[in-house]
Amino acid sequence: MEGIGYKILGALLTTLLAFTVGMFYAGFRRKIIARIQNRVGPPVYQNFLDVLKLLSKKTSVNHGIMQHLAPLWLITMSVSTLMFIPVLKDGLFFTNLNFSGDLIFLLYIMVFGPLGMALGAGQTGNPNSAIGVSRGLTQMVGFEIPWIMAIVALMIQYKTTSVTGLLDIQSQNGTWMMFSSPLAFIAALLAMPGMFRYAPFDIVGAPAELASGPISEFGGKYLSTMMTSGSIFAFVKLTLYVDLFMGGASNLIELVIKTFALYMYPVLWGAVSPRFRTEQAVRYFWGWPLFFGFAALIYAAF
Amino acid sequence: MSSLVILILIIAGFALLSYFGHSINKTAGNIAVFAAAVLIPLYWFTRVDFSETVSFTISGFQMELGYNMYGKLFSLIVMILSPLALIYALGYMKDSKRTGTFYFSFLFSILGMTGILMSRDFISLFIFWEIMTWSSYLLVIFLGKDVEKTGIRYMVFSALGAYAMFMAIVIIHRNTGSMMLNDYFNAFGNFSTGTKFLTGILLMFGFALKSAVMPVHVWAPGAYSNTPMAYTSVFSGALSKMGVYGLGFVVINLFAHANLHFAGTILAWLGAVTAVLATFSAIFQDDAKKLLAYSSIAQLGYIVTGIGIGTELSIFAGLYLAVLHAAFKGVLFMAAGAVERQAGSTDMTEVTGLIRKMPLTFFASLVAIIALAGVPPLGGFVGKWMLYESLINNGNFLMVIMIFLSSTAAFLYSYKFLFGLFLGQEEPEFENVKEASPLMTIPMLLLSVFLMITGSFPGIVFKYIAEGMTDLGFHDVNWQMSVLTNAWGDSVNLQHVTLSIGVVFVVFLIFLTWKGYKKTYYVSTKDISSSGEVIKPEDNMTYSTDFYKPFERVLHPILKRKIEKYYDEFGEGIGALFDFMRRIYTGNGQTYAFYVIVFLVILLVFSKNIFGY
Amino acid sequence: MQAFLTYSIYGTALFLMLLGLYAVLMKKNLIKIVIGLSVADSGLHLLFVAVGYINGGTAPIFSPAVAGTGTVMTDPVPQALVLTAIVIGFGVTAVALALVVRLYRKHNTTNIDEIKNLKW
Amino acid sequence: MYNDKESQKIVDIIQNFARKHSLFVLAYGTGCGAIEIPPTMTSRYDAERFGIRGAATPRQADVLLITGYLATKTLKRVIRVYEQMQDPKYVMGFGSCAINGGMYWDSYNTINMLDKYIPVDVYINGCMPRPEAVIAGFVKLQKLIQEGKADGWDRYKKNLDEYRANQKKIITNWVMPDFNR
Amino acid sequence: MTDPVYFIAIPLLTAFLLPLFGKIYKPLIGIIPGLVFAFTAYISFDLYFNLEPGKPVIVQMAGWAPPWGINLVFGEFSGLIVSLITFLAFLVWVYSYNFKKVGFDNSKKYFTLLMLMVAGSIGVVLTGDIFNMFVFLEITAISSYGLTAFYKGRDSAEAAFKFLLIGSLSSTFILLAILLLYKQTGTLNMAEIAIKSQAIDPKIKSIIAILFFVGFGIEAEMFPLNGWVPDAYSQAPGPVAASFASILAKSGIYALIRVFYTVLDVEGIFNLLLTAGLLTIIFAEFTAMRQTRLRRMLAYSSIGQMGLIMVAFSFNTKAGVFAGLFLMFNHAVIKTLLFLASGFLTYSTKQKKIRDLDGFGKIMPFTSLMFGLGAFAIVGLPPFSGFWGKLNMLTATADSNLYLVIALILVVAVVEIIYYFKVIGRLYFRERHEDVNIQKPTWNAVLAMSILALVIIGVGLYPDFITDYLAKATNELFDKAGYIKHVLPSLSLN
Repeated sequence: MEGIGYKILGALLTTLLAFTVGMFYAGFRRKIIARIQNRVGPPVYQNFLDVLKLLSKKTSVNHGIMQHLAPLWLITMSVSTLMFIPVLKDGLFFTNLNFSGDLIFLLYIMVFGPLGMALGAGQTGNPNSAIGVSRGLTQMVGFEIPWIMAIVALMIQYKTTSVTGLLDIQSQNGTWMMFSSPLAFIAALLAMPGMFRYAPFDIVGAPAELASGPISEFGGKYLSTMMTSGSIFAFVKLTLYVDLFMGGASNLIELVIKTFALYMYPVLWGAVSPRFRTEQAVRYFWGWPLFFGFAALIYAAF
Repeated sequence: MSSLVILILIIAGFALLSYFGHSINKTAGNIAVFAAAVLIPLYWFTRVDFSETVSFTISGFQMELGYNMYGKLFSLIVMILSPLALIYALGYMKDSKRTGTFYFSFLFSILGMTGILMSRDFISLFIFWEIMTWSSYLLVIFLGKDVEKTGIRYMVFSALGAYAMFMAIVIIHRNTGSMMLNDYFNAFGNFSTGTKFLTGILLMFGFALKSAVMPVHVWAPGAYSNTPMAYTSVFSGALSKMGVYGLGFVVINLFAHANLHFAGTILAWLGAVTAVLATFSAIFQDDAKKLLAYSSIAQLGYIVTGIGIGTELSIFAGLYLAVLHAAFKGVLFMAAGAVERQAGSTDMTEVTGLIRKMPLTFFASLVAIIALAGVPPLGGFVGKWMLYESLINNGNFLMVIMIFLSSTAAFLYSYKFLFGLFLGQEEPEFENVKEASPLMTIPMLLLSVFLMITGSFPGIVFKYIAEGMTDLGFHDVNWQMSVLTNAWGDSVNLQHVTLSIGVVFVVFLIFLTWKGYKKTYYVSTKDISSSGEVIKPEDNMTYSTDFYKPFERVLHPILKRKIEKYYDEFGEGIGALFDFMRRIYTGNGQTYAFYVIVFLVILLVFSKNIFGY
Repeated sequence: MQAFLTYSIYGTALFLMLLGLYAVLMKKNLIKIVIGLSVADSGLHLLFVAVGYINGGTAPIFSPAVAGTGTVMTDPVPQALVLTAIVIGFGVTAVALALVVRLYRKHNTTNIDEIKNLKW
Repeated sequence: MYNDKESQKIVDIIQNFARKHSLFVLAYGTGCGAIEIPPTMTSRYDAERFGIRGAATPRQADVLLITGYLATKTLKRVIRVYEQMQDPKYVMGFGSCAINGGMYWDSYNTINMLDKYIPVDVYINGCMPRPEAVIAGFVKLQKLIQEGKADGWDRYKKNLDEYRANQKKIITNWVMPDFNR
Repeated sequence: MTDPVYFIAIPLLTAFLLPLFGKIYKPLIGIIPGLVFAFTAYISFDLYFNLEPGKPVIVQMAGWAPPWGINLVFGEFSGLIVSLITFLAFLVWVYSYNFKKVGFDNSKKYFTLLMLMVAGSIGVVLTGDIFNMFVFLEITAISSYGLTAFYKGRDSAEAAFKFLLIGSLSSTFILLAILLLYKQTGTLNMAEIAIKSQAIDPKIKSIIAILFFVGFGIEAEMFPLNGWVPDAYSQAPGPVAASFASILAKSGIYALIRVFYTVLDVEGIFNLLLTAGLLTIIFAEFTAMRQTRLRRMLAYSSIGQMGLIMVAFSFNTKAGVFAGLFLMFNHAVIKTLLFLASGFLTYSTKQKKIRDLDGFGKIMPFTSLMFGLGAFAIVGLPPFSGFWGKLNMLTATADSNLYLVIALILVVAVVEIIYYFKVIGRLYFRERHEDVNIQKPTWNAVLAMSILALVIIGVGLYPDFITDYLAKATNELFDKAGYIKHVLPSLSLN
């Protein structure tokens, strides 16, 4: 407890870090996909430009208060979640509030944003938005289950529900959980692309079918806020995975390496995949991932 | 006279008063109802002596009324929710007919609930239980829709539950010679195994039925959605909690203390299954009322699971969820009622875009939905968290997954409710819809304020729960005003949560609103990007039919088996059997004479067996 | 011989009762059913009287002449009962016949199988 | 002010830099030119190098491509889409049809001069222009943006009456929401 | 003035004199029965409340002392039943005082028969002589045939004929049983038979018991002897059906109980009674559920209630008898109310179908309310009197360790709820589609129904109004030695 000044500074730094890293990761993703498609691709800082451009739009429209608030919910969720995740194991600035929340809390606060976003999308009255929301929520039911199974398996196995607790156990045992409970890791990993909503799980946005789905009525400052939130949230998810399964990180370099390595998995998968239909996606998540989840649970319980 | 008896008499008096008031004229009746809504809780909060007991003997049965802290907790729900619902009803039922009957039954069901919670013996418990049942039955069929199906189904299932309890009660009386609850709990350990199971399971069945647990939930969707919404808030919020109340003391006082934990576990499993299947059903409802009804069943499933597990934290979670469910389901049913009254329908495929017409109702439902979905930083999260933690601490991993599945799927219907009624395109059809009268909005808003406060300071509810749990044998339950802790010592600090979310929210709110404020335009919901096509006002582009079709395709194997169908087939089979049985009354006098002779001859032939000489 | 007589009376009574019952159960005509009831009643009455009869007894009339002579008297009670029973039987038969008349007027038949508007 | 070349502030320079390097294109495939868009975006010509990417809805888009002839029926939609886009927004006219009607110059149901109805920032000549030409057009647009000269959206607002009059001449049954910026 | 003889004498006498009164002044036909019923009710209450504990009032007819003479026993048990019967008879009169379908010409017959029936029933309950009981039962039966066949327009003759056919069989069996009993014991006095019955050959005794069982069972609506019941109840006038339920059936069950508890000493009969009672409940209630006509439904329900009473009495325990008495009280009061209310509800409908009652709650608020109240009470919902009966019944069952019977009774109660609440749902929560010319209840009908409703609610709220009396009656029934001692002071049970 270094005092409130450090806290605020730490929070700002964490947010900035998450934003920067997330943006660059998104840029890398575009670049990588471009290279896979034998293109040059945009520069890696392209996403910064996009956000800046959107922010510099002179006008913006909304269809009502919920649409106005929708990006707000998203970014509130991303930043708040970030506050409760141990970014580094024991840094001065990056601990934030991670002692006062646990995994279940994280799981729940992570849906706060999508739900608010969905409300905003609903208010626009655009049928594409509503369809996108319907698909997105359905897909969420799909991937949450194996993901939760993996987490519950960890929690039951190590008798703690807090992320810091799990981190401590990993550093005590000297092994990562992706090795000590591999089944849970597999289940979580299989559920991961759904969380990132990259192909083949990009059924929510699906530009060709739904005209970008829920965000189809958002432009200008709203869209830029949402992109910011998205990049922060990508970082949040990656950090959470790293904390849970890869022993966390003790410095920023390690963090970046681990998260980037992890990030490559959905990106590369997505780069070469077509798109699932909604029910196919759910069936996928309730197939092998669920099996591994069950296996992990049984492994953890007995 | 004792304050408890006076309380009962006051409620009964107000019931009669509002009935006769309404038969004179509406104003007089409404004044009586309003007085009831104010005075009954006032009396309860200020004058009722909770340490008092009243004993009396009727028809040779000793009976006793008196509060314990556990009953007081549930009374709190009744005494806060019901007056609000009554006030709401004043607005909701303004133009209805037969309001006298409505308020009479309403107040009588309050009387039943109040009585149940102060009964210290089975007879008065059962009496008040039945009063509650028939008064709610009158309200279920009040609107005259589906009387044959829903009404009879409700009554039959209620009767089944009540009579299961009745049977348990008489068996208990036969074994203990007393009707006191405490005598039963004390003697339970000495019963033979068969009696233990018989009484325990019968009681459990009775209570579980009221809390709409899975195989016997079929009465609930129809009953909840058919009742006038002013009452449904109480029906789902408070009345179903009577089952939870009973389950609480049965599971804890009996099974936990007699080491029959598996009975509680079975109950918990049933609760979890209920939660999942009811949630799936709720997702595909097109009527907001039906959706809320199924959602109620699912939520009760969580509560029952919490109670059934029987650890300290899980019961704490169950009771907390019970309180919260009363609040948010109260708001939601009230909101559905307000929409029904103002817009004329709650069909989510028809009604759209009421957010700007009914902002207060929308706000209240938004808060309630967030609480229902269990998303921080509102009160619902606290209960969900405690439930999960208790299950995880207990190692019930499969149950955790089911509850998680259910509450994740709950986002679907939560969203559908808000989207279907309030969001989407604003239609000229609903151009003239006005916000509901203050009589209706104020109760909703009060309850949503409560939900917001419990998000950061659930301790105000914890206090009563901890008190109540002393009567279940859990002394010194730890609770803090705004920190949640599980059995492994992991905790969530809700003030930090609220603070962090609040700060971020406010910062970005200011940024987002201030940035380009003058150049931010409001456009109507008809102005959407649709490949340049101009949408005419009468075109409804809202996507609300088959909203979750893909999910329905996924769940088809589960959903195609409806348990209602089995019940209906059973009912038809029984009916056919009865029809066959009554053929015995052929209508031919000679046949009847023949029966007489045959009966006589049979008796004479078997007289040796009968009389054993 | 005496015993035979007694039993033959019993037998006759029983036969009459069974005959009556047979008529009640098997005959389809309302009138025959009523007759059957009467016959069964008669058998019962006969049985009553037979039970009360004591071998060699005189009429059960107390008078100074018989008092104290040790004369065996038949039991008076069954005879009194039979009188009552006959009256009742008569009343029932009368009501029954009245009903038969009304039934015939309504249904134009006296077949009991066809008179079953009320059933189930 | 900021689109005045002489007096660009540092903020405007940054903003214009971002704008020029991040062009979200609403590919509104009106005529035969729509077929030129895919090769422009994909591996061979890879327009994404310049930060150009597709946008699905007008709310998110910066650039409206009019790819070829414009039927009067389509004009209504184009106007609607254009008005739904957020400022600043740019229009590129493809090929000779958009410039002067091209081979359809005397057709009864196509318009001849796009600029009469919506302000065009960049024309690309050709019938149809090849992807190289399209990219050249984009580069030209980027240059204009950087200089603050791509001010079609401003012209449209200032001369709305004139544009409306022209539009209404073509579109006889005018049932459109007001453009109220 | 307060002498049990008047119970029987006065109604019998006035019944036959009624035509004469009618000649004098026509309205007397309506008024005189009322006076008679009021008088009988008055004396029965007077006698009953002044009864010394454990000391029944015993009247010897014509000065002959028992066992030779016929005697009337007005004890705590029989007094209770008589009070109930006279009270309900009075209410039935109040209800039917100016019942529209009973014109003046007909009312002569109607009231004559009604008084005969009531007198007969009172006689059955009071008499201490077994043959006398038979005679009174026949009086009741014959007058009931008449009452059943009262309406000319309907199928009442058919119902009456069935009733008569089975009733005659019943009387034959009872008479045969009495004959055998007399043959064995040489006496007709019930107290004396009770003493001597232990000596009877068990084989013969069992035959006697079975004959009585079947004979009285017919009056008590036992399955499968109850084919006449639905027809008679549905075809008789409304108040008559009410009095069948409250008076005729009660005298039947009373006779059954008296014979098996006091007179005959047979243990095995109680199991038989239990079985028969359960069968009665099952068949009656299940049949009732599928009825489409209101009156028939009520009739079957009535049979079911009687079955329940039989079950209660079959336990042969004090708790059982107490519960049985409570149920008898409830059944008498509530079924009367239901039949009285249904009389007006189905007044103008030809078919008397349940579905014709849609929306009557609004058209006939009072009658519907009364019917609803009765329905609530009869299915045993608190706080009405039916609940306490059911509660006592079930505790008694549990005390006899018959858990399955409890389950069965409760399942049947669910069935009962279904069909009663169907009617209530139609009455109150359906819209009326076509107009119907209804018969508003007359003031006296309102009065009669209100009194019954008040009794139901009063007892429901505070059952101790009657429990003391029921408990006393129970004790008296079990005090066989006391009964014998009081009737035959000279003899006593060895």
